[in-house]
Amino acid sequence: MQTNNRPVKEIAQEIFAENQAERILGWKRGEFFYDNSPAVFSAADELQEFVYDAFCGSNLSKFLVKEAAKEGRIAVLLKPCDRYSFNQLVKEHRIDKENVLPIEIDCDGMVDIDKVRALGIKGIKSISADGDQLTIETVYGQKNCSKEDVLLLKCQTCKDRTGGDRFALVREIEEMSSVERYEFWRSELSKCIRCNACRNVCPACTCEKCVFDNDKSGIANKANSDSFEESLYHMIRAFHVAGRCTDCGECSRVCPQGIPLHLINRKVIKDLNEFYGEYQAGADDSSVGPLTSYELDDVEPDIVMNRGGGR
Amino acid sequence: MTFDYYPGCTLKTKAKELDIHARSAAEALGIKLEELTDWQCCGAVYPMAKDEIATRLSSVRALAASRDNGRDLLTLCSACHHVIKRVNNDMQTDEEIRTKVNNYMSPETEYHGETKVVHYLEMLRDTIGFDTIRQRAVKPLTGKKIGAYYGCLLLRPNKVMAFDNPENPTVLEDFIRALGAEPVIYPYRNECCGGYISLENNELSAKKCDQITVSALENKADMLITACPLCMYNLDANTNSEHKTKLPIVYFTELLAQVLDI
Amino acid sequence: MLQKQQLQAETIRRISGVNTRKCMKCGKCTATCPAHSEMDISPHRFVSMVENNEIDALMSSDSLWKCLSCFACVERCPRGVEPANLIEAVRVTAVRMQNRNRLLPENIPSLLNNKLPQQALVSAFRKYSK
Amino acid sequence: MQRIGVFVCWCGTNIAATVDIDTVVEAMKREPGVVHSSDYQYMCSEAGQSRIRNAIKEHNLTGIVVCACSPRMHETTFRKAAKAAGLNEFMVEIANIREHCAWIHKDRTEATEKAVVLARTAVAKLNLNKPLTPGTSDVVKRALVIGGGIAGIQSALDIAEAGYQVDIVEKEPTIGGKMAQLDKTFPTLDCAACILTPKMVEAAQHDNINLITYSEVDSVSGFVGNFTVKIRKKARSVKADICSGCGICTEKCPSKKAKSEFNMGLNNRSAIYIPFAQAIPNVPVIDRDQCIKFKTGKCGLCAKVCPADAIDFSQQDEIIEQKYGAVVLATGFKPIKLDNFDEYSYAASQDVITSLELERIMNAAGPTGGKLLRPSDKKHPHTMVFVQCVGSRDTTGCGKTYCSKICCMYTAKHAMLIREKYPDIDVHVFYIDVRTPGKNFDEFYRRAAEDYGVNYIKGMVGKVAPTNGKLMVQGSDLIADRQVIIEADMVVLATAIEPDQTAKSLATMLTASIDTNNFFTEAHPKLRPVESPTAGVFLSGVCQGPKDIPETVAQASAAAVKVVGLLSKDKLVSNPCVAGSNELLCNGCSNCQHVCPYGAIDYVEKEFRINGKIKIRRVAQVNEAVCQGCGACTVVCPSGAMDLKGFTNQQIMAEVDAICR
Repeated sequence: MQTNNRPVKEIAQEIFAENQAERILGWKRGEFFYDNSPAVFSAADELQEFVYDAFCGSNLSKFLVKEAAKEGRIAVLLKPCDRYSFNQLVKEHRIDKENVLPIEIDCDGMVDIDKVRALGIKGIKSISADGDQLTIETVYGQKNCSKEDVLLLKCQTCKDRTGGDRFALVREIEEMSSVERYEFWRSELSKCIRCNACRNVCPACTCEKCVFDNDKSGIANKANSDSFEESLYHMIRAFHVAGRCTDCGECSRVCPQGIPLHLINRKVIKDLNEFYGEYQAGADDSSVGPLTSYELDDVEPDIVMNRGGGR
Repeated sequence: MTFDYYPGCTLKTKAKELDIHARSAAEALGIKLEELTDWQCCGAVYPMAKDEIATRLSSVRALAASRDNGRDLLTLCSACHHVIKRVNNDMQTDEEIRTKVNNYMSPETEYHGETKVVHYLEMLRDTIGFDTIRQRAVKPLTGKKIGAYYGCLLLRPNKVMAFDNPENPTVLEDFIRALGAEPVIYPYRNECCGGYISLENNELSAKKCDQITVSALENKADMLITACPLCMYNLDANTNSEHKTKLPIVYFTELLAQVLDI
Repeated sequence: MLQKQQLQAETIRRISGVNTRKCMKCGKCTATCPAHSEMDISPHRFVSMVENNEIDALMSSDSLWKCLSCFACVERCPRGVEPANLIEAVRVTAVRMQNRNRLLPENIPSLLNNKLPQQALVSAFRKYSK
Repeated sequence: MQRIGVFVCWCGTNIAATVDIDTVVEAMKREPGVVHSSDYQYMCSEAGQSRIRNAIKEHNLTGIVVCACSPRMHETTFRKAAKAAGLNEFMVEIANIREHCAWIHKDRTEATEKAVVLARTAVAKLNLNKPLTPGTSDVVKRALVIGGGIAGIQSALDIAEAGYQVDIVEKEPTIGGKMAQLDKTFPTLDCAACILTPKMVEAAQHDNINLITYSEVDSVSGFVGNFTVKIRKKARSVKADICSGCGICTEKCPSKKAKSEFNMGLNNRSAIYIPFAQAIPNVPVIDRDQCIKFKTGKCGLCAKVCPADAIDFSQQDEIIEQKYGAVVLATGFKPIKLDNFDEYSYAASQDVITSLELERIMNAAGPTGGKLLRPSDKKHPHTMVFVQCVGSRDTTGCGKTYCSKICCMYTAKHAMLIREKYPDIDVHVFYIDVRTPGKNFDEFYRRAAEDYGVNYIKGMVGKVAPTNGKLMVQGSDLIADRQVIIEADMVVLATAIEPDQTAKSLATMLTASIDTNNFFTEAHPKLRPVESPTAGVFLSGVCQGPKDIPETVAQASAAAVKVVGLLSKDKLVSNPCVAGSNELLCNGCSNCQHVCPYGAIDYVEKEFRINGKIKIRRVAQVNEAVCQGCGACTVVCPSGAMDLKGFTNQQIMAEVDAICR
């Protein structure tokens, strides 16, 4: 893949060549070709391992919280959607902006390997993208599929391309009766194994010590009284990131159980948009969010009843 | 711009002038009026009792047809406008009526009051703009003093009709100005003409109409305009001949067509 | 009999959607009514009589047929009582009884003249008959 | 481990009739930490308090839970009792088993069950309580009065007389407010100006009062005893210190087409003007929208004729900053706009006027020199109709839902004065109810009807139709059960009143609450009627609710006493229940700073030694003197770093757990 018609790797090489930064935050190949992982490169020769292709879905912004605090300027490669998280973290003073060289790179959607497999394509050896088409080399020969069909969930409703309606599913859930809705979430959240992956990947979750890890909070490591109590973990998380969540979709991407966690955040975002006007967290790095600013014409609490929230 | 057009029963018979000139003027002003196919009479009066479902159905049919056409529904007769707009409001706000009507009609897609009901005057004011009419006036009525007669149904109840200030309306006055004439503001322009009561108690209607015309004359009107065939009938039937010669009563669309020289 | 009137009053309040208790007895409805000169029971009394279940008197009143449905009282009532809805509900209740239609098809020919708009006939039918 | 004593109060039968006291007492004995549990008929009585004191000593208690009435009522009482027995006063928790239980439940079993839960919750919290020590803060010995009407003037005079400095901020060029516009005052009929202007002069001349007219409050920060207020002095374009008030400028000014605000637009004033003859300060202001000099650059006649050389076209708005210990809100009212009531033809006819306009017409210093003349043709009227409740008691959204309270009396006053002066004028008053509670008020109204022959008609006006130079007033006479039409020459509308529009923005600045009608709310409707729920902010006059002059003056003085009580203290005991940030948990996100209404949170860069390494982090710090303990910061803090003393997250969780148990 290229940016400004240049391969991203070239940009990375140039950074070292011109001494623009001492380190680069990018991706390198993981165990398999489809599990590229975030990596810090500190010298030009390390860039051999550098990779940027259709499997670089992970959001690098959060890694800056640690990396930017270290000695020496660090360059970071930001896909358009990662930029929102970056801005939000700068806004919250979690990233020392002075120590970072943000480089925006192009992205035309990342691929979900599970969706490729779900098409019945087995024995995959490699995948290469050519525009809208994917060419898949398998042990059984070459196969093709449309990229649009196998995009990551978060790429289907990309904020920077004309994506689908990201609130469509939220609306469907809103239309459910309270009993149906409860059952829906109960069944989804019952799958949770409390691996904490969603939290650990979330760019809005950068507390020095998470309340769930804090013995003094009174809620850490609390035994579940029933299988549903786990879901409160996700609800509390949604409230903690409310107004700050950029809808980067990482939570759902990393969930090993396939829980659509992003929907909870999107519900909050949808409500905030309706109550306080359209707001995109991370659209800039200085504005005060809807939940932490006060305007005379802010909604009154009875709005929830008026909207039929008691349904 | 294209509107679905709901003429209503009287506009096809006794109030042809209201209809014909409305169509020709709209065409001249670049507005397309598509008459709804198979429209039925709106019922002439709005059924106020909440348990009257059948009497609301014909309005809902027109509204739903317009929704399916994806257009706003344009009305002209004050009574039709009143009935259709209020029934639409019922379909938006009254869950019981909405459920019963949809159960009765069992349409392909339930009707929930999606259609926007627009009166011809609203279209002139908001879509075309009175300034455009002023510019297009070929034969302006300069020097003419015209009284607007609103009657009761066009504006009330304001909460639903949401059209103009019900006690001190301006839409017809602005329209009159756009025609180059001078509007006459007289206090009884939004009082009732007697409506259907003239059928059994013409005296009452006559009294009301007299109050209206006398008041208009006192304020030096040369002419009255109206948007309602029943107002027209009552005013015409009950105004004494002396007053009538001094104060002709016409539909507002007639004047519009005249000024646009169609 | 009282019970019958009570039931009728409840129906009237329900189908009119009027909460008669909201009335503060200011009389603005009566002040504003264009048909008041023809009425034996003023609009404000309508509200109070429905509140007090005095339905028989209302059903036999002349006022029932005089309301012009001009909505002036609805528009101007400072408490949102909507007296016209109430009068209509009483009238509907009367008309729905057997042989209480006020306008019959056979009366029509005598009412016709060549200028009378359909609108008037349809309105009158809707108002006076079931 | 705490040693907790539980004391269950019967409150006579108030609690005991609905809650089974014994069950509560016994249940509490089983709660962790509880070493003593007992009951008494009236725990708040001296005997009850002594039981508490004795038990604290006898059982060596470290904290007590009192199951009784609302903490609003007796928390202070029990804290004092605990303190007297050597306990920290913040080791006292109240379980409100009266209002929350006995009073709202009928079923004894359910009420008892809930009382046990509430008591258990209080015990759970108390187990985590820590002794707290209140700090102190200084009191700035200066008060700010916002609004210079009769309410503000009275409050200011009383505070000043007690020896404290007071600033009055008035947005108009002069003090005096609405009362200055009135002709006579009910029920004594003395002239408003005769009783108001001496007070205005007194305020102007008082050593302790500083008038800041033609000015508005721009911003407020701080807290009780220490408010910092920025006041915008609008540019008068006249140097107030050298102007002698001779008035030549206003006479010579060629722009005379502006409607006089003081005379309710019934006549015109010049662009440079003094609102009325007794205005204080007697310094003109230039209305820049009307002034030819400001509009075209030409003219400047006022500057040429001014003998003192006081005109200054270049004057700019000036912001002054001042510290105050207390703030009195006296922002007053205005009549509502009549746009939603066109059936009365107020806009259509000049002869339909509001009551305040009538005041100006009747006033000897008004536009007609006190002669009652029809505005349209300046002729003597023969028939006048008054309409009461125009926009008051309206639930349709067109007007106000409340009764404006003063209209019945001033209408009786108007009617009586007119009949007294012009017996040839027929006066009719349409009323819904006549409301005249007050000393000598009903007698006053009856005098208008009985002695002066004012025709009171029980009914309302439906329409006013201007016809042939007359006003056809169509109304109802409900006693006669008929519709009446009165051919009137003038119609006077008793227009509803509403709070001045400045109330809303001031409420935001001061975090003083307002109700749905934008009236300021009092801390307690019966027991604290002149205090706002925000400490250090007091209410005076109509800004709190409709009231007449005697009531306004009474409330103004009451507010002044509260201010004096506050300013007389050298130190204020501050609330120790303030927020604090756990710097080890704080991640520096700034959320708390954004939501703090008091500006009590700052961020600092601090060095931390973590795993042997020095790390610089940005962390929140709370200024405890400024924090009011509202807890907004604790709610937005995602990491739980922000906590409120006395109401820690742990305590709240313990309470929730106790309820859910």
